[in-house]
Amino acid sequence: MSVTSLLENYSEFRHFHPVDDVPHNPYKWAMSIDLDACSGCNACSVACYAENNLPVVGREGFAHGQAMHWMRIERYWDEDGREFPDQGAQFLPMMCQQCEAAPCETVCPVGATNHTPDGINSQIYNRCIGSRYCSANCPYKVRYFNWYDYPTTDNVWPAEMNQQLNPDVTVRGKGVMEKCTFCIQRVTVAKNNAKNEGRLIHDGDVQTACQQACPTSAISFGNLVDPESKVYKQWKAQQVELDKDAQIKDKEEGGSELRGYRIFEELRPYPSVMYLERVRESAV
Amino acid sequence: MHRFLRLSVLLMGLFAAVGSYAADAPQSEPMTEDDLGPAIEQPIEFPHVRHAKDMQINCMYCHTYARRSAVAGIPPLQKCIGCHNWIDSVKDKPRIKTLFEYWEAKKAIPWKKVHDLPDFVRFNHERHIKRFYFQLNRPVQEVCGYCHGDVKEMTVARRQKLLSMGWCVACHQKDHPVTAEGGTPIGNQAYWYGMRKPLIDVSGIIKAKGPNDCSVCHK
Amino acid sequence: MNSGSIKQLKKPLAIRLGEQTVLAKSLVMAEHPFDRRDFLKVLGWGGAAVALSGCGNGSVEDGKETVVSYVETNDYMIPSISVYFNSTCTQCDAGCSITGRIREGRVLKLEGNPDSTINRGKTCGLGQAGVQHHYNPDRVREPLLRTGDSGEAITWEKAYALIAEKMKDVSGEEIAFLSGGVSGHLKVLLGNYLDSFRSKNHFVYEAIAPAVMRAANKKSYGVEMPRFNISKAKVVLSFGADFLGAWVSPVHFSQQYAQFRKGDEDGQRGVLVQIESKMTLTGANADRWLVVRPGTEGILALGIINALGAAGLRLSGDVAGAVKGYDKARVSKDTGVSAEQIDKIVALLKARTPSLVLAGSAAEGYAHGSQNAAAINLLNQVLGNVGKTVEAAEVVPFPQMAPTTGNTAALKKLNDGLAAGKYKVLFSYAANPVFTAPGAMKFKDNLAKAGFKVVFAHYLDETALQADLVLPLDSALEDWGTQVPEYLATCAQINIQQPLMEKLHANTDGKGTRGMGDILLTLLKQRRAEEYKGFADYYAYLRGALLKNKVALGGHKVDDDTFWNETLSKGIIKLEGHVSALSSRSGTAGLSLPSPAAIDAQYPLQLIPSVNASLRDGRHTNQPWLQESPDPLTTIVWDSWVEIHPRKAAELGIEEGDIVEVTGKNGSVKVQAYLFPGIHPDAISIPLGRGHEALGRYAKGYGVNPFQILDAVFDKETGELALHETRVKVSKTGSRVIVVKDEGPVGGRQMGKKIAARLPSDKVKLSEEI
Amino acid sequence: MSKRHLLALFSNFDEAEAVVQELRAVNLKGFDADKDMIVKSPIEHPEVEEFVGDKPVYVQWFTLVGALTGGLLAFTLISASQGNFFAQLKGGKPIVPFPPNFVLTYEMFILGGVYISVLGFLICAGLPARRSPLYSAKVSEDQIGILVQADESASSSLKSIFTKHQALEIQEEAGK
Amino acid sequence: MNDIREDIAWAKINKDVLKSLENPRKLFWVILLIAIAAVGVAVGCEVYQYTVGLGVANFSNPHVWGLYIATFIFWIGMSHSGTLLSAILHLMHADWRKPIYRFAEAMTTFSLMTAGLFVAVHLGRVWQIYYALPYPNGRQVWPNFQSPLLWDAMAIFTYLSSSILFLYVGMIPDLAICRDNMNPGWRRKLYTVLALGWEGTDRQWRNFRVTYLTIACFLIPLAVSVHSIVASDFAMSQQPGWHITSFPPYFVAGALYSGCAAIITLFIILRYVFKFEEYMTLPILKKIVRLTFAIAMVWTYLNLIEYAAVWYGHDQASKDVLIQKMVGPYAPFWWTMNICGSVVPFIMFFKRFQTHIPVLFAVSLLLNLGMWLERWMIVAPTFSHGYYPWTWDHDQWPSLVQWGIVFGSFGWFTLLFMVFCKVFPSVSMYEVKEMVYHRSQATKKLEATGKLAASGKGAH
Repeated sequence: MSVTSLLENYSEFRHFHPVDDVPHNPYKWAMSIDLDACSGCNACSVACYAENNLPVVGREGFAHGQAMHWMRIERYWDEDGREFPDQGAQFLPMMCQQCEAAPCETVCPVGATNHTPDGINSQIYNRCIGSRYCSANCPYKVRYFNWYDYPTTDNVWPAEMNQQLNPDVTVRGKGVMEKCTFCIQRVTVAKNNAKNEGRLIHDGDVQTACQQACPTSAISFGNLVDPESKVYKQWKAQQVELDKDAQIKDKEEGGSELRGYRIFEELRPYPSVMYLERVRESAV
Repeated sequence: MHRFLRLSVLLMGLFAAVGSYAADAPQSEPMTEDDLGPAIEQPIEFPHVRHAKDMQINCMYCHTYARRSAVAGIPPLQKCIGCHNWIDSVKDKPRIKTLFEYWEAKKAIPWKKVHDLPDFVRFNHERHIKRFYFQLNRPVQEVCGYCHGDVKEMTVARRQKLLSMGWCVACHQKDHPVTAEGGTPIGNQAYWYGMRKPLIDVSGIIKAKGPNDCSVCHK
Repeated sequence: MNSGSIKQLKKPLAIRLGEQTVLAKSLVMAEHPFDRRDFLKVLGWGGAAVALSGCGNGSVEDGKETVVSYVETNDYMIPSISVYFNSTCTQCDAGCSITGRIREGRVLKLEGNPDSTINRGKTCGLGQAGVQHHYNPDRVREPLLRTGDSGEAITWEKAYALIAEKMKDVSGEEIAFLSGGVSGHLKVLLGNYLDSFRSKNHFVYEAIAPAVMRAANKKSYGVEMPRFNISKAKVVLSFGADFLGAWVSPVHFSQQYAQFRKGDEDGQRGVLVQIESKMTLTGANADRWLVVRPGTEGILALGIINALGAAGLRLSGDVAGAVKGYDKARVSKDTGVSAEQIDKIVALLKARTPSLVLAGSAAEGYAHGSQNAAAINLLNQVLGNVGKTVEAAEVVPFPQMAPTTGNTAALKKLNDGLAAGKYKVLFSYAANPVFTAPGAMKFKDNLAKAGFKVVFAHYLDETALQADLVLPLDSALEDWGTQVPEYLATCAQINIQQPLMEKLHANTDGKGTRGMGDILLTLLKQRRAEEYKGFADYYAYLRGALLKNKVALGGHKVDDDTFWNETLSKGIIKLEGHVSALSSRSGTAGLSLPSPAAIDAQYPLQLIPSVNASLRDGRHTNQPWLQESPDPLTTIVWDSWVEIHPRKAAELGIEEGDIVEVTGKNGSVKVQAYLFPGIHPDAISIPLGRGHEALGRYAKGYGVNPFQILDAVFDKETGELALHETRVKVSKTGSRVIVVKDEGPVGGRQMGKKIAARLPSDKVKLSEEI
Repeated sequence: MSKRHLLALFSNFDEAEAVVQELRAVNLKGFDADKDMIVKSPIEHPEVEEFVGDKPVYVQWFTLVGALTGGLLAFTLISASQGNFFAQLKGGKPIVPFPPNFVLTYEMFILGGVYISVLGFLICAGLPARRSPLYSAKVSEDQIGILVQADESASSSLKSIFTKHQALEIQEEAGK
Repeated sequence: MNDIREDIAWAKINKDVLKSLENPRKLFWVILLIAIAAVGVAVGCEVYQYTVGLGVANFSNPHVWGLYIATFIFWIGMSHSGTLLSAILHLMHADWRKPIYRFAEAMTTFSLMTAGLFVAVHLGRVWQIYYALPYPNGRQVWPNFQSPLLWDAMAIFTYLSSSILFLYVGMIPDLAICRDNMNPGWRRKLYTVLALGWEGTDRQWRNFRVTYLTIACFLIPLAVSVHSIVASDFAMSQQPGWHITSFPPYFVAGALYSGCAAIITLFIILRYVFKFEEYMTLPILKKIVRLTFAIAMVWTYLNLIEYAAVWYGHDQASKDVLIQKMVGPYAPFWWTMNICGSVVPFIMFFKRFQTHIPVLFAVSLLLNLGMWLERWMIVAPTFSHGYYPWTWDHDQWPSLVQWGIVFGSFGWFTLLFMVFCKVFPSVSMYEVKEMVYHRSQATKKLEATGKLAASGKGAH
């Protein structure tokens, strides 16, 4: 009885997270990306295409802004008006930030996107009716909509290429929103194995496709509530916390020695991806 | 005046009834528990009744992948032959003859899927077998029967359960014991799914619901 | 459910596969050598793809799909659980070891093999796209014979017979075998085949190989390919070496780069200074990117040496002599790099040791490329880096398997031979010269003069279209092989290439694809039947050959099967290689750098054909992931572009998206303009790899091919094609397009938002980070 | 004792009012002005209610009940469904968040109010109704009709009242 | 400039209005055919879009909404006029509403029906639209009640059904008139059924009055809530240019504004087509025009205050969006919108034009254009200039498919409205009777007290 259930669990249902003591137990998946290591080589992006059955939209589709790259590498130039970019460019891998207070989740009329108990912003493709409200409300614009029926569109997956598709990931038809899932299929498998062995997932048991490919190991992925995990340590060392909306170092005079920040923290979506600022040599 | 008041009370009652029905409907059992799927023609009319009932062969003897993989699997032809090579008494039966024809041609048998969930559903046999067979020590035919019905009474298997989402969910929201006497706890049950407290009943048995998070079953 | 996907990729993989997988099979293998491929059979477990049903609710549909189970199987082949096999990536020559994820007999994804010293579990985008090479719908599936203008599918038997017939009375002089870089047993077989005709005409051609550098290194250090320890260096001064993008072994260097940045040992972050005329991916990651007038890299190197001397570094007499006259004023004038900047670099090089100076293809693509490389290497020597950050690499102790590295000088030789009509039979493997040869060489016309042209091809590329006989090859994921990478990271190794799945285009009715090794073996049997009759196929040959050297390969304690299966499961044979010492003499001999040429009034701009990390020389352009993977610097996809510096563009009145005509002495191309700040204003750049007229549906008709308009200028010393030596002019055609790219109209500016943030290095303490 | 219907038509409200006043005052057997008299008019004329006599309207009770149940239903339904098995975390908000539920409660409050009001209107106004035995299309045009039912015996007195006030037309139900 | 004659015969009212239900003129068929053709275009576009995918509408990934949502809001806004005229003015006893409220209510209903279609047109998987409905189902899942879209759906459903009920209840006496005057045939049967046996008895009128008043009372907060909920689709989001506190009142004002403008348009058309000059008189038009002008000023104020608040506030992202609206690719539309919405209404300021039909017709169309652009300018610029600069796109010019469906929606509305006008009386007969009756009563009273000369004519 749902009314009974409501009454029984009322206090739980009125709980807020992530302000709660332990936001997710025992898992909260998070990332940290070292922009100083990222070389912008695009390997992560291609790996994501391979892992997650992303369609190739072709020249026309790309021209219309309909590309489906869950992971996109952005390249920024300095804006100080130099004639040559003699400090190089800055690369930023951008994918779904798996916000704790995700603006996309509340607005979906059918609840196709929810927060899982382990802190991933899940996208249930079959539930999606394509209102695209989530994308409209995403500050990072990392949600991608299937404008066409790519699986049946010519040359996206001709018969042979069909065989490459990952059976653990649904092939999305037209009219469905999709986005980076932190390779939830890999997490699920790792969880299954861990359960079989009567333990929790250890750090390193699960790697996302982008992390696995990244030649400079700029991407770390792991469990934020596991004190043994690299991600936990990195977040802690950088004093980045899930429910903060600014970095202490930004408030200090002259900056500090910390590099961690999250994009658009001030909007308070509490993203789960921490970026480490790129470093520029001051001697040259 | 009283007439209208009576009418109002009646209306309110009606609304309350409709409301609580609607609110509770998702928690109730689906309407048809037994939904017999279509009869399916298989290349060989496999007699489950002979194997599972008469011979008392464990389901997982043939469907051996069930306890370690997401799919239960059809046994390789090799396995059928492995036994039937030694059972001379039935060798001239037409079904067995067909079986050997496939074997000799080294051709796989094109079985038809009987319990065919949509592609976007992730159902893991292993987890369910682990939970109910190994952990709770339920009999194997009962455990498989939760979803597959009473296969041991069938010749060609036929879908007996609804296998709709609501049907799955109805079971996931039941409180199942976490351990049974003699059963071994699987994993570190340090956490509970879906914002629900574990339930400890009078006899001290801890009970928990199935996971309720969409991405557990939807890929 | 790919149970254990990640767990198995870690350490237990080899053990698991070694003990259970392959060992279990080995019992049968002796009798049925083909069984190895049997269990890679595609299992029809439902549909190949999982689909979100287009309409409806996706209800339970019984009896529609078929489940095909194995006839026979091994215990470890469990439906819905992935198995992993190691093999070698052949997308480029770096020789990364890969682990293929296989489910129900289909290879789904390639990951890096963590045991490989080269890539240590990592891959690049190009490597990831390897599956698209395998599953490519445009692969050739049957031998094709030209009859007049059209082709006809024939059987392999017929094809072999035809070759035998054509080869019957040709002399070794009349045979030419063109190939890309080859190594391992394939090289051995190929050599033996040519040997059977006493032919020496093996032309090893790679369009964008670092051949000038090899020659320069040989001169400076005594070895062609030393090991560059980027991670140990505190300063890397790179003259156009795109080691993060497309240079030599990018995945390996990327890892080194990450360590170099973190300062793994002392927490001191390495500084990267990149000197080039057109920004490469590496340049974009540099702390200081210095734009230099095209071709003056050598002058700058000598100028730095001079300045180092002036700053107190002791220079030997000949070095001091060589750099005399390269004072800052002159160097600054010649190269466009300010004196102040040179001082900064000198100070940096002096303050932080060891450093590493790299000479890349951008510095070498000139008629004086060898000189430039020598000057840059000299800087390394002067700084005392040789032996520290430039080390001798280990060499695989099997010289017959050592890589035959490709170059462009070979193409010139072949082209000259073809022009002279010397060759009656031409074989071409892993090369596409019709596409990659400079237009000025007229290769296509010369090719027609060859009597009989056999092309071993995956796709009908431009060269295959000119062939008389096209023999379809297995993809790298279906074929057997061994490879020895040219650049060896920490130890000598032989890479094993093994099938990750059953052949996609099966050998039925004499059609289908075959492995290059198998083909060569068959051809060899036509010549030396006796010698090779013991080998049923290339697999047997390979197994035999490796087992013969079991002891040398480190398998002295185990029996043959165990050794073989372990080798397969590891995918790599690590060896004790021998190391030859680097020579320490400074290579000042013959060092003479020309002054920068005056600007040609007719063709004022230098054309830099840039090498894109994912498309390289264009052989992989038909892999749609690569086409759709944006160029890191411009974010352009599916098309070519010409990079022009905004200042130059303003002079010429060009805006982004203008279609401009780039005209050189040898033709012109029409291509969209992209204003790019990271290029010398006197240079323009067009990426290589696009502009195919054939190859397949994803490649044909996208972009332009700058190879077409290259002048046939060669390096004076090595005879290598000077890729950067073409001068062009640019004119507007009047038409415009919207450039198809990922970046928005604000062109990669952050608009005051904190998106990609950065800090100066004195504000961070990397040593305290995790 | 059979009752008979009479319908008289008048051209204006003043005369109709006079008739009604008279009918309420008259004491006829088998005729109760409160029950047996119906005034039909082409327009809504609040004065009619006054002179016809105190007849309360109950529609507003329906409205109240409808609106309250609507709101209540919405809130329970929504909260219960949010707290049912599919309790899913969304956007860092509680599973049963109040503001959105209040919005929907408000809408359902109105929906219930409007629906039940209309239902109440139909019930209270006796609609849909069968046509009364005597009806003239003139009533929907411009005349005021007064329909009475009374014992046969009273019909002549009624008629006389009507004629006295210049009834334009008097219709009489045919006797049985 | 004559107002309705107080001594007009009630029978004539019936006759005149019922005449509008007679067989239509040729012009009617011509317009109807054009409307059907427009609907045909939209259906064609929709079928194409349904089969191929939403890509044919030329959306891009950050720019996921376009004309569909803009036009959706436009039609929702349009619907507010009916409520304004019927409910608000009813409560205020403004009797001049009586000849015109019927078609205004019909407009409400039909524009809501049109708006509802856009929800479906806009969806990526419209065949799964039932996922968004709250009903107990076999999947045992409920929609997400936290989504403003669901509030929208709920509000629109409530509004639509309440409006239909309001329209219908208010029409029952007229349906009885139709029933009484129709020759036997399908129409008579229809009216007989719909009139529910209405006879105008005192009991019926008594309950009718209360019910009508009650629904009117409910409709006013409902109408306000509907458009503020539509506003909260935007205001509840986090996007720059949308996350603005003044959006709900701004939307409501905009809604009333566009509704009034549409009423002027339809007033003029109906007056001309059905020769309703005697009922839809110029003084009434003048009142609507003055009301429209007042609302235009309210809207202008809220519009300016929105800009001012954004400008004055510290949110750079919102400011950027505003600047981009002024000077970016959408600038022509944005400026047109502001001119149409805030400058053009000043024409109505001049007394001379307040009853000048051709001018007013043009003005009302311009106002509607302005209001339609307003919605587009709310939706589109935020997408092309959101928080994340990397995804700022070039203006996503809607494809012909989008234009076709938007165009067709006007045809659909016209079609519904024209059919309505031919089937149901578009002027409320009984209320006009009431109006002239009460006016004449008042005049009589004034005459009796001798105050007529002092107060001028008219008792309203």
